[in-house]
Amino acid sequence: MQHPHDETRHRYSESLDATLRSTVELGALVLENVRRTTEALLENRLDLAHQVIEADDEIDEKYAALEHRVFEVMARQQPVAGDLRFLVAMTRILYEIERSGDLAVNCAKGLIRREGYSLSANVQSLLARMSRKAADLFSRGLDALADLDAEAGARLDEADDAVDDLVGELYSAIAQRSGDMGFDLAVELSRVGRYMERIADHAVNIAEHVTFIVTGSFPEEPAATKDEG
Amino acid sequence: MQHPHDETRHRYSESLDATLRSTVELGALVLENVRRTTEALLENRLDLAHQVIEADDEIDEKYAALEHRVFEVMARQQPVAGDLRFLVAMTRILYEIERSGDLAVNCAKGLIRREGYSLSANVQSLLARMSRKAADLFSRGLDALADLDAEAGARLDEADDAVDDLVGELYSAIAQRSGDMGFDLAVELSRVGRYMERIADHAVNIAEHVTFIVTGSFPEEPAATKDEG
Amino acid sequence: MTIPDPRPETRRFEVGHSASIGASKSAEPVFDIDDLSVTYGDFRAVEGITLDIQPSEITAFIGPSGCGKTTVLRCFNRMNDLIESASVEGSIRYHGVNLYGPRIDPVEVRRRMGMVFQKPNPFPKSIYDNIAFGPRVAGHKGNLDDLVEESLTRAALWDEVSGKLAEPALALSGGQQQRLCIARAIATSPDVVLMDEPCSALDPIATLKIEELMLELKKDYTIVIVTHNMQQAARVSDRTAFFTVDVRAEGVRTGRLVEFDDTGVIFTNPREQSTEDYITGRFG
Amino acid sequence: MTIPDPRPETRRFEVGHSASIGASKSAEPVFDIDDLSVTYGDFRAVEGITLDIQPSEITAFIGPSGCGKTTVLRCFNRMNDLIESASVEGSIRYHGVNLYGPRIDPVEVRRRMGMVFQKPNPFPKSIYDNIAFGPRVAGHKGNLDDLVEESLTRAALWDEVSGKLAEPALALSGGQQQRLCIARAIATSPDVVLMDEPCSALDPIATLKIEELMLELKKDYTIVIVTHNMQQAARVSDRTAFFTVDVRAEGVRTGRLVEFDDTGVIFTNPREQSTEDYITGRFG
Amino acid sequence: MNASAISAAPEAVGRALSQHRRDVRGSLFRVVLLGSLLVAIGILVTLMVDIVARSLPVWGDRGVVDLISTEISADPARAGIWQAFYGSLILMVFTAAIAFPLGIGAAIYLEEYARDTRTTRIINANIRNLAGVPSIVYGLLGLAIFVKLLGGLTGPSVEGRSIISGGLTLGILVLPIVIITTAEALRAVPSSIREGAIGVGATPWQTIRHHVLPIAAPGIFTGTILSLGRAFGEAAPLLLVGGITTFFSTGDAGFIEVLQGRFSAMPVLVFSWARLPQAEFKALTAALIVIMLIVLLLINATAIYLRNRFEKGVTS
Amino acid sequence: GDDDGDGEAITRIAISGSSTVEPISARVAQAFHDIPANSSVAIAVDGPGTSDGFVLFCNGETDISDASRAIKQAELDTCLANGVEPIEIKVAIDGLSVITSVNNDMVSCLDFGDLYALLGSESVGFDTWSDADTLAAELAADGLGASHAPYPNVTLVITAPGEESGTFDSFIEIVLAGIAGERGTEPEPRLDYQASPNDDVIIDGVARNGTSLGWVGYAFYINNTGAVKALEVDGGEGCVAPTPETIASFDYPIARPLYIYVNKARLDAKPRLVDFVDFYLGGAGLVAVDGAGYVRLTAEEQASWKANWESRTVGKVDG
Amino acid sequence: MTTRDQIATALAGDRSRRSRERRIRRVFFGAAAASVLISIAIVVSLFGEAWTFISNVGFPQLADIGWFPRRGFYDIRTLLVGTLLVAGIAMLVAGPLGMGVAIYLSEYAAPRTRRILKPAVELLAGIPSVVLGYFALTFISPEVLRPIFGEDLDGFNLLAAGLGVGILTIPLVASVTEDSLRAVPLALREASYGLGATRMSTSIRVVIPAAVSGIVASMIIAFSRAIGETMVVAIAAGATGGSLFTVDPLGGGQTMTAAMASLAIGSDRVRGDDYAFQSLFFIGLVLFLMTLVLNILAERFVRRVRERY
Ligand SMILES: Nc1ncnc2c1ncn2[C@@H]1O[C@H](COP(=O)(O)OP(=O)(O)OP(=O)(O)O)[C@@H](O)[C@H]1O
Ligand SMILES: Nc1ncnc2c1ncn2[C@@H]1O[C@H](COP(=O)(O)OP(=O)(O)OP(=O)(O)O)[C@@H](O)[C@H]1O
Ligand SMILES: [Mg+2]
Ligand SMILES: [Mg+2]
Ligand SMILES: O=P([O-])([O-])[O-]
Repeated sequence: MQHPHDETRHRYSESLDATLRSTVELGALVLENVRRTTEALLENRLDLAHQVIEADDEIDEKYAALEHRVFEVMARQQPVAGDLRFLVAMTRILYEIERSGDLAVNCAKGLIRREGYSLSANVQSLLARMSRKAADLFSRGLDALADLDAEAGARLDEADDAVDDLVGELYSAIAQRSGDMGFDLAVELSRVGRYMERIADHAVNIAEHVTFIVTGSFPEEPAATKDEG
Repeated sequence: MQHPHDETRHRYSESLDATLRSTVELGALVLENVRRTTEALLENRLDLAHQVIEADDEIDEKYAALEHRVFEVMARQQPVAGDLRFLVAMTRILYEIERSGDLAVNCAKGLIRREGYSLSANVQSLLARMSRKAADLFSRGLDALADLDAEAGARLDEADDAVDDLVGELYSAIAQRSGDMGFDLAVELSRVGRYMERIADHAVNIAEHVTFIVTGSFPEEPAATKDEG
Repeated sequence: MTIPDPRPETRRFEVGHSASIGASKSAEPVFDIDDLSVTYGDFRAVEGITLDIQPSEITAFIGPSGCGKTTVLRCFNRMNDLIESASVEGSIRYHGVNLYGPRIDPVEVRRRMGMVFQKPNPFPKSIYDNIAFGPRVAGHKGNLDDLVEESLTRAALWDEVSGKLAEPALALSGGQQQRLCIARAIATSPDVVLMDEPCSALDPIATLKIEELMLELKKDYTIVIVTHNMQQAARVSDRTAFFTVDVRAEGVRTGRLVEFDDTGVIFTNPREQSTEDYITGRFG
Repeated sequence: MTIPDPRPETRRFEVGHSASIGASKSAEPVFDIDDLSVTYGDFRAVEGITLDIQPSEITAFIGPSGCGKTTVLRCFNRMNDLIESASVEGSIRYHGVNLYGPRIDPVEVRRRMGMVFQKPNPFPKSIYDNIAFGPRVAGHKGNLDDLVEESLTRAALWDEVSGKLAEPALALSGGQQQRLCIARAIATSPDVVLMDEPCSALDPIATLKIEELMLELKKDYTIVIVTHNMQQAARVSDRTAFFTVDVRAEGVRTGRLVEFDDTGVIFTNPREQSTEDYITGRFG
Repeated sequence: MNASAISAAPEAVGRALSQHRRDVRGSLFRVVLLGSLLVAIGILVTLMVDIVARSLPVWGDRGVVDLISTEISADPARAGIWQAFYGSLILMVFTAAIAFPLGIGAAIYLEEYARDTRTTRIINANIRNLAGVPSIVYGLLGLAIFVKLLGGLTGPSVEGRSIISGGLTLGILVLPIVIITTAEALRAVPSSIREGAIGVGATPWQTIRHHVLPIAAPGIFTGTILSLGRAFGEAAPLLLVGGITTFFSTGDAGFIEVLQGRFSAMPVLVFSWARLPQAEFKALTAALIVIMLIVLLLINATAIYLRNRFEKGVTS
Repeated sequence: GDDDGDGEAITRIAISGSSTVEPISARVAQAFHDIPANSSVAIAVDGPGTSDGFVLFCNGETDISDASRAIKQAELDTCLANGVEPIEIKVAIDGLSVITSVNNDMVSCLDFGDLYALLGSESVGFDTWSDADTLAAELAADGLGASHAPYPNVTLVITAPGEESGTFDSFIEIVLAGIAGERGTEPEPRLDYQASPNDDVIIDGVARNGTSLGWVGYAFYINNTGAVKALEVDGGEGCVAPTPETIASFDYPIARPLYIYVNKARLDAKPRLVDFVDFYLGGAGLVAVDGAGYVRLTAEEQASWKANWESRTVGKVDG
Repeated sequence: MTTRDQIATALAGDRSRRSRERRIRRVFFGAAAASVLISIAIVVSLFGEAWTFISNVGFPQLADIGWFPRRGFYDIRTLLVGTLLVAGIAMLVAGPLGMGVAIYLSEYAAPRTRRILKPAVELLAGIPSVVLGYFALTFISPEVLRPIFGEDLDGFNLLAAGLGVGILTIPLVASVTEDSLRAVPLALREASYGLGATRMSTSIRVVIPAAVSGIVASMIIAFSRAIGETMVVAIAAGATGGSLFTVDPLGGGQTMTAAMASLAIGSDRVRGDDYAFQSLFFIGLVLFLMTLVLNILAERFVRRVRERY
């Protein structure tokens, strides 16, 4: 904010800052898990997949704690205006982050279930590009959050289209090779695609919640209420 | 609550009641759309599918209005304790309901994309049972919400297992017949299964949010943070 | 935490002495205040206030102490006339009539505007006589008993006092006394009720009762309320005017209107940074 | 809206005269109050209060008017001795010592507990003398100037008044006066600071400053605060005690402790229905 | 109920709000009130003017110093007020010496120490009533106690009709007033100040000494000194205690002897002279009154001066 | 005093009693006091009235008692019983003056019967002079005087000394007692008049009303001729106005002697008291008598009373 | 030594300080006790002689033709009526004027006007009663009353005395009334103006009724003061030695105080009836009791004001 606000309410203000920081940190943990998942998928690293699942426990814990903190701040500080938007958005953002973490775990679980995938180079490369793109988007969502960058929503929405395109490509590739890889794997891979797509969606949602925090309204046709096409 | 609270704050209290009612109504609209979707799927009624998509516009509108209302009540009434739990949970529940609506739309869109499915009797019946179960679960979730029934969470979680089982059965059936129906349809159907499963999950989440409203904590190992397996 | 201001730099400075008025409505206003300034002796307490009060709405004035909320409110029924040093510039139109016009009788003005004060101030008379006072001095012709009952009923006090109208008003609790004062204020059939921090002397329970009552009354009356309690403004008002006080270099403090808008907007997404700072508790 | 109570019926009645104490801690408490009752003449104001005050925490007392918050607080430093009719039963142990024991000198007790009152009450002397008074009467030996500076610094007032220590304290603003009173209270090096509605006479800005200060002070002092303002209790306290007042058939009103727990719990999920009703604004 | 004004056109509203008729009764009421104030002040002015006018011959012939320094005499040509003048001054000193410490002390006890028991309440009521007892009754008291009972101490060779008896009587006369005004000044000290002091661990006396008394001082000073003014103007009790107005001399009596001797006082002399038929005495009486009023003015001015001084002391 | 120059103890002389004599005593005291050698003497003079004065005197509370009549036997007995030994000294002659307002032209002379009719105990309730007409007629019929009736029909306001006063007693004794004895009534004046121990007040009261009536010592009349005038009094030998001559010669029917009484028992203890009385009986006293407006005793009488003083004769000497 | 013991020791305090505090307290108690002694002394000194009087004179003798203590006529009614006459006249003057002054100062006068006028009225309060007696005697009676009543007016008269006492009590009525008017919270006036009341309605219907106890108290106090006033009556009404029973204010007369003064002036040994001197104390006692009752009454009313606000 523009003018100095002395000591007044700085603790409350600080606790909002801290909440933001912790949320971004939680997001970073999830981001790391997403990246780990990608690596596990591409390199059939079951150990990494197990790491992902393990790491998610910590994420869940931190999530619960943070969610409780946000709730308690709402109960104790009676926020209004920007602060309230921030806190309400934060409960949503936390949810988005936590969900993203779960999606990574889902991928990892699929990999473990099948004890690794054997993929064609084409699919492999598609998967790699898609996963990296999704992780990248997620990372940019977190940046938008950390910077409270109200404009990021639109940029991310655009970037999300790229992920969607890659997912589309992946589906086509899977469909073409469904005979080769067997139905189960095909379904599994299409799920992975879907998970990554949704991680990207969550990232876009996060950015849009940031817009809400800053401006008080969602961007036109917000992604959060867009049909999950 | 136990003792009469006179006139005091009855307007605020009323506005919370009204919020609850409107949310349940919104849920009912979504439920109707889910049912409509089921019928469309089973009877290849593209007209119904279009109706679903149309109806979702109203749902989205109402959702946005309700969400804004909840937000404004939070800003203006400084809720704490039960009221705050209610309002925070309500933003989540609204999200769950709205998402459920979107999932129904997704189903409808898939149907329209393929201009109807041709399904085997077995798959048909599975799909029917699963969809009805999911709709049923969603309806029970709404009931739990309307009654603020804290115990519903556990019941619904159990019932959700039945949906999950049906989805599993559906997947197997699709896998067995994937050659017959073609990969695209198989993927499409598995998606429908997944959507219905997630609608059921949303219902369970709603019930669990109700538990949070009433008791202040989520049931043990809350579904909302369970991995979306 | 510092939420960045998304508004272009210029926006924030564009607000001159006349505040940004987001809530101007087109309906025929009850009060139409234009460029109002009030001076106590040499001391300009508020300056350049422009706002309108809409019928059957609750308008809340909030802002830091000394920003002139009370001063502005007391212009509405010319209570400032009682302070010798006070002088008023600008115009206050009441249903189109300039209240400070030459032929206006302040006594008549006050009969049309009920006023409720910070501390409940019932007369040390019976409950009945408290209500009947206004109508009596105004030479009321009709049935006083009915009027008393109606006023008390509207003020949600009839049930509590119907059996003891002859008892002294001072025997009532603080909250009841304040409702009595409201009943007294509406007994002269005003169309406006002005309230200056009506709950600041009451405990939370009585406060909420009065707030309920205000919401009930706004069906029939236009209400303007000054309050220190932002939550109260948020809870009850339809529109909120946020005043602030500018301290000039020489230490002169002058109040001005910063923002006037629907209460929902003020408390979820105010236009002005200083409003947001104030309502979220971040102020110098 | 009526959120059903998920607690079994019996739970709600199980709460006898000793409230459910969710927040009892194992650490050595500063105060250990056991079954405290205070009677004014024939009138039993509060009954059966059992609670403990933990070091370096802020404990808030909330509850409706007349429930005995002030009464209990003033037992802590034997200020109730000044009220002739007051008599105290039960035990109040301060670091294990019975404060109402036969050999206790209340003057000594008060030197160990700073007290801050509802209305800022600086002495009509200079700022310096206000702070120095306590140490002087206690026969302070060290450097008074340093002590004054330190106390004012701790009370976050030094920057504002360092240049004008000789000026009258009454020339300060209300909020500054209250911080001065806090500085005065801590100048005698108490380990406890008792505050009875310290912000109720202040505007929101000054209130928030005091709240900031309390949070700062709790590093070094144990703080007990009575407040009408639930939001304040929510904002600043670590633990909150909710008192209520039982009205018996004969109209006798006796205060009791309903619930005592971590503030977070009280404001997000209180145990007792009556606590919830109170903090959410639903009360008879 | 309120529809009328809302729907009305501005002209109608304007008409309703404008003044209909002049408020005749209101103006009349104001005139009557102002009239009574003017009458009251008029009386004061008349009194002053009348007395000053009557006293004029004296100033021309005698001068202030002469009048004051000349002894009382039945002969208007050589009558002065010396004995009455110093008698009054000594009486004031006596009164102050009796009433101030006792009165302030009693007030401190009652306000700051005494618990609110029945006894305390009775004492308080008793003191308030004492303040309303007619001054002549105090004269009876002085007569019975100081003149008769204690005459051997107060004025062994004048049968107790001494300045000591007069001073004690006046002291007792104003004692309740001193107590009441002091108590009021003490009561006006906000209890929050006491609580503040007690709260930082001050003892009762430290609280009184450092806070209560300094704050109450202006009030105490004004109250007590004004009570001196009251004593200064009292004649009735002195008549009973034996103030005399015909010739008397003290000779070269020492201080104690003067105190134990007969005395006069200015109001007593006024009483006596006022009824003398000779025109010279009428003028002398007026002159005496002028001097009395000047002394009273000085007393009040002292009170105001002290109050201002102490108020400054408190706030700086 | 412990700190005066010569270390001499203060002698206090208390003089009280008659207000008629008070002006004489006050003048003497003042003159005595004016002599520097007498600075160790503190004198107080007041005049509550002869009778009250004797109460004080006989109680040992005063050193000198002024009296406008001789001490009564009962008073003397009381004095002696209390160890007070009065030395009687006659100091002047007074003409008890019956006065009215200077503005009253309606009456100029009254006889004892008139005075009885207007002021005696039977006149209670007479608000106008003419109310006494009937009584006066009755008295006249009985040969008790009242030759100036009928009286004018104007208000009758009386201001005169009260019971404490020797002038009151003298008036009864000389004017009223005889007729009262004849008529078998109380030898007292009526009740309903303004009674004051202070002669100045009486003068003032009489002067304030145009048709007033009262009586005072001659000095008070002669010093206030602007306010009051004295009526002639007919004691059976025609109307006589009070003048120094008619008084000195006792031609004026209600002339009377004035006394001081000195407590012999005090003389040893208070040597300065002797000086004072000596002073009184010297020229100072005569000057004072003149100054006050009374009539001097004849030289022989002066000498005889001086001798009486010198011999310290206790008790009644005169009459 | 444990911390707990240390704290216990510290909290036990300093014995010498406590005994010092006790001593100081005792000194002040002594002063307060003195005031009680004085009351007792008054009552005792009055009662002793008054008892002698009443036990010898007897109640039947208290009704007679008039008050002539030196002649054994002790008609107390004469004194009472005279007293009431003077006090009544005084109240007729002081009541309306005092109230008018008070209402004007508290309700109408601008602060600056008030700052000037109020001390002027207070100045009147400071004027000694002998001065007013002189004024009544030398001015009111001859210059004001004589032209009105002519020869019906005696030189010394109760009317002038009553007026003098009235003037004396104007500031008393004014200040007590004004205090109670000003004790009426500003909020009540604002409420009244807010309801469209004029200044007069506000004064008459709100402020005065709210202050009525104080106003009544001021009247009682003034009445009590008038009853106890000595010097004005003694000077202006003649301080006569006695009076027949009379209700004529134009003539001289007796009030209790004036009767006492005339009995006592210059001497405490009065000749005449054996109990004339004691009658002084008897009247003193009656006067004391009367004012006591009035003061208690006034106290009640004043307390009512205080309790209310
Ligand atoms: N009668 C008066 N005379 C002089 N100045 C006044 C008067 N009344 C108010 N003021 C000044 O005018 C300014 C505005 O005062 P006002 O009472 O209107 O503020 P407010 O916003 O109502 O404050 P609060 O919240 O403290 O009631 C303040 O600086 C105040 O000191
Ligand atoms: N000095 C006293 N004498 C008699 N009763 C008292 C006294 N002080 C308080 N009480 C009564 O004791 C009860 C508790 O009072 P207390 O002041 O402790 O309540 P509280 O909770 O602090 O109320 P509030 O919020 O109004 O300050 C009340 O009924 C009150 O009337
Ligand atoms: Mg205000
Ligand atoms: Mg309290
Ligand atoms: O005063 P007298 O002379 O009349 O006694």
